[in-house]
Amino acid sequence: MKLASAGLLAVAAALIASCATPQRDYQPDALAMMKRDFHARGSAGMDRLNQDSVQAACNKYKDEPPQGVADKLQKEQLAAIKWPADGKLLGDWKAGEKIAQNGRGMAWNDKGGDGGSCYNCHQVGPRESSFGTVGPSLYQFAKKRGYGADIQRYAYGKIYNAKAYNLCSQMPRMGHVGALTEQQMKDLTALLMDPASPVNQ
Amino acid sequence: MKRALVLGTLAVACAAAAQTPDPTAAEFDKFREIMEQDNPAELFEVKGEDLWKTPRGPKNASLEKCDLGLGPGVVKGAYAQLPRYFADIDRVMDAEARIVHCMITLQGFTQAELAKAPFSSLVRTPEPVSIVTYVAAQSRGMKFASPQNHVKERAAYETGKAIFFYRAGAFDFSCASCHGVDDKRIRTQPLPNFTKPEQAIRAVQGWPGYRMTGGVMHSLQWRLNDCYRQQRFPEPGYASETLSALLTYVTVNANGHVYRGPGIKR
Amino acid sequence: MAEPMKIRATLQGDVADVRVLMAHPMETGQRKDAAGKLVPLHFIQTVTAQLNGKTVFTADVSQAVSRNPVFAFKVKGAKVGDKLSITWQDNTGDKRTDEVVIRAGS
Amino acid sequence: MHQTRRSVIKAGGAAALLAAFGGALLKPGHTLAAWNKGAFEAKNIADAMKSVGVSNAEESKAIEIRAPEIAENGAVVPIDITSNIPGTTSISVFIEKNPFPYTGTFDFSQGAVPYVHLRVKIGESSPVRVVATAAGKHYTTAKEVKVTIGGCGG
Repeated sequence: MKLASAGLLAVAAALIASCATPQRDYQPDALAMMKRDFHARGSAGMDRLNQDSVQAACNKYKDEPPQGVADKLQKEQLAAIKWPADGKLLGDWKAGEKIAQNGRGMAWNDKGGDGGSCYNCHQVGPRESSFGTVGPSLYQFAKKRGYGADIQRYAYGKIYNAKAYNLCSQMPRMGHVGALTEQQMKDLTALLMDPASPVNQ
Repeated sequence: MKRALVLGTLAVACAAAAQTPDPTAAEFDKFREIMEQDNPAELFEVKGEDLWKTPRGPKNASLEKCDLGLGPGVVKGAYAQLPRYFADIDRVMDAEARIVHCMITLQGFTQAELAKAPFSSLVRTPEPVSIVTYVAAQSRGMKFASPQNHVKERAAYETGKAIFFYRAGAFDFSCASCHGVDDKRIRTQPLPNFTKPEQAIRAVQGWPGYRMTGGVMHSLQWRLNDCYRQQRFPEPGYASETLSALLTYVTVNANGHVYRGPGIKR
Repeated sequence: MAEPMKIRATLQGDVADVRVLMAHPMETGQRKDAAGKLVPLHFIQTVTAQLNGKTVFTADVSQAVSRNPVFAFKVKGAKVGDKLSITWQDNTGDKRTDEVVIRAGS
Repeated sequence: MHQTRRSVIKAGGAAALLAAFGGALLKPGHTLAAWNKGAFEAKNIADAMKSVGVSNAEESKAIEIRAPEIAENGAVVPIDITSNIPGTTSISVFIEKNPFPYTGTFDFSQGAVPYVHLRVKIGESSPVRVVATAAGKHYTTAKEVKVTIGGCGG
């Protein structure tokens, strides 16, 4: 009797445990469904549904990867950044402002890279009031952080590949995926770093 | 250029507005309400009712035998209880997917022709868009109650959730990149957090919607399609199971909230 | 062909509250189509409202009126059951008339 | 709105009916010829007002304009206009910065109250000027509407 009830209890406990444990992972179902239902359009091929190593880690760990995983992948991303051969990181901030304003690029009807979409998510220059708040304000970026070479390098690198600094950042990897050219990234870096840029007034 | 000038003059006012409760948004809401009183969406509602009741297509049949989930021909309240599972096709369908299904099975249209140009333009409003506007209007004032009884309805919710959080594409975005956190905005557009019930209603409220930009009627199928364009993904199939799953996820999250009928959008 | 208007005419006290939705593209002549060609001017120019056959309200408007126009006006001294007809005519000569009966307001 | 559904659906019949004696019905009000082409094609507000026959309009607080301070979308800007000037027979609307400022004139007779609601396209931030006419005299006021998304791009 005792044994039987103990057995029942064990079964009950197992049942409760199975209810309490997280449900099965639906991500493979989701991906299979999307691969069946989506089609390539314009510049956006079906390969865009595939996860690269960074996306896979962020999906797997719900944007909170363990330190070891994050460190390893960030190092890889950082190593893949192509720094300008001429060593110069600052372009023309005026051109940078235009790129920051432009939200086009990499969508179906876009030929390729075009704009940086910066204002979609960030406050940048003081004159544009229509700015997003998904990312932090970049107003007075260098005024607050300093104009030194290390900050310049960080700004350029962050634009090139935000994931090299914060693995599951919501910011696109503009240089890594070819959404912006080297010159465009230099211009954006100037927008953030040039003492004459309105950003630093 | 003009825009830049205008924005320049607004900068001071809006910079202040960004910190405090947004008076611009309040002003938008006030006049949005006025515009909802006389919403051109109603023109499409009338058109949709006519399309529902008129025999059409190769089979010269009306849609009055279409089962939107509450029995053949029952339109009242059906929209608020979609997406749901349909045994006849063994899948969960959202309102427009179901209407398309009925147009195929009852009227003899083909999926290919309906999916060819499924979204409104300045010169053309596809028939399913008007029909879904009519159907949606018949749930005005009712609470969303997308069911989670059938095993496939629960699976659609979970799959939809996984789709919602799936990051990929050129910009590493998922739906959650924009709609997974509180109190953010893109440019000046507020971004509701669809993972929370009280905000998820904003994913479905006002749709189908008359869009002031262009003055065209759009449904949720269009809205989700445009999300994926901006997400830099490939294109989701029109009336596909993926979109039904996503709509299941957001609608179930919004269950219990009152649907106000076809709306007006920026 | 011109599509039906949607007219709501309800009595509040002795004032009829009339609200009209019209299906019309209201093309400004400045918009380009998908092929890059200018879409010609196409807009409602006049609106006439008659209560029991007598003109009560007219509008002469430009292409600056929004696509799918909305107009509202009020007529004092109207009664439930009065006939209200509204006619619009556009710059191409196309026109449309719809008629409703004034209803009691809620 | 719902109670009028039936009438709308039946409107096909009504249209046919009107085709028979539509000309007669149109006559008491406006005809196409009455549409003031000169005024509508004027490119600035001064010329437009002159063409409409408005001069020496007196500033008046008895005209109320209800419109958004900032329009969400310049393609559809709702405007409510009420004239509290006794004997007002018409209201004209001018959007100063639009390519063609003269937007329309609304005439009231046989009990119609000098009130109108309309929705307009505004290309860039602009004063919306309203002129009310009562006993042959003109009264005016204006309200600034700011636009961040212009309404003329299509």
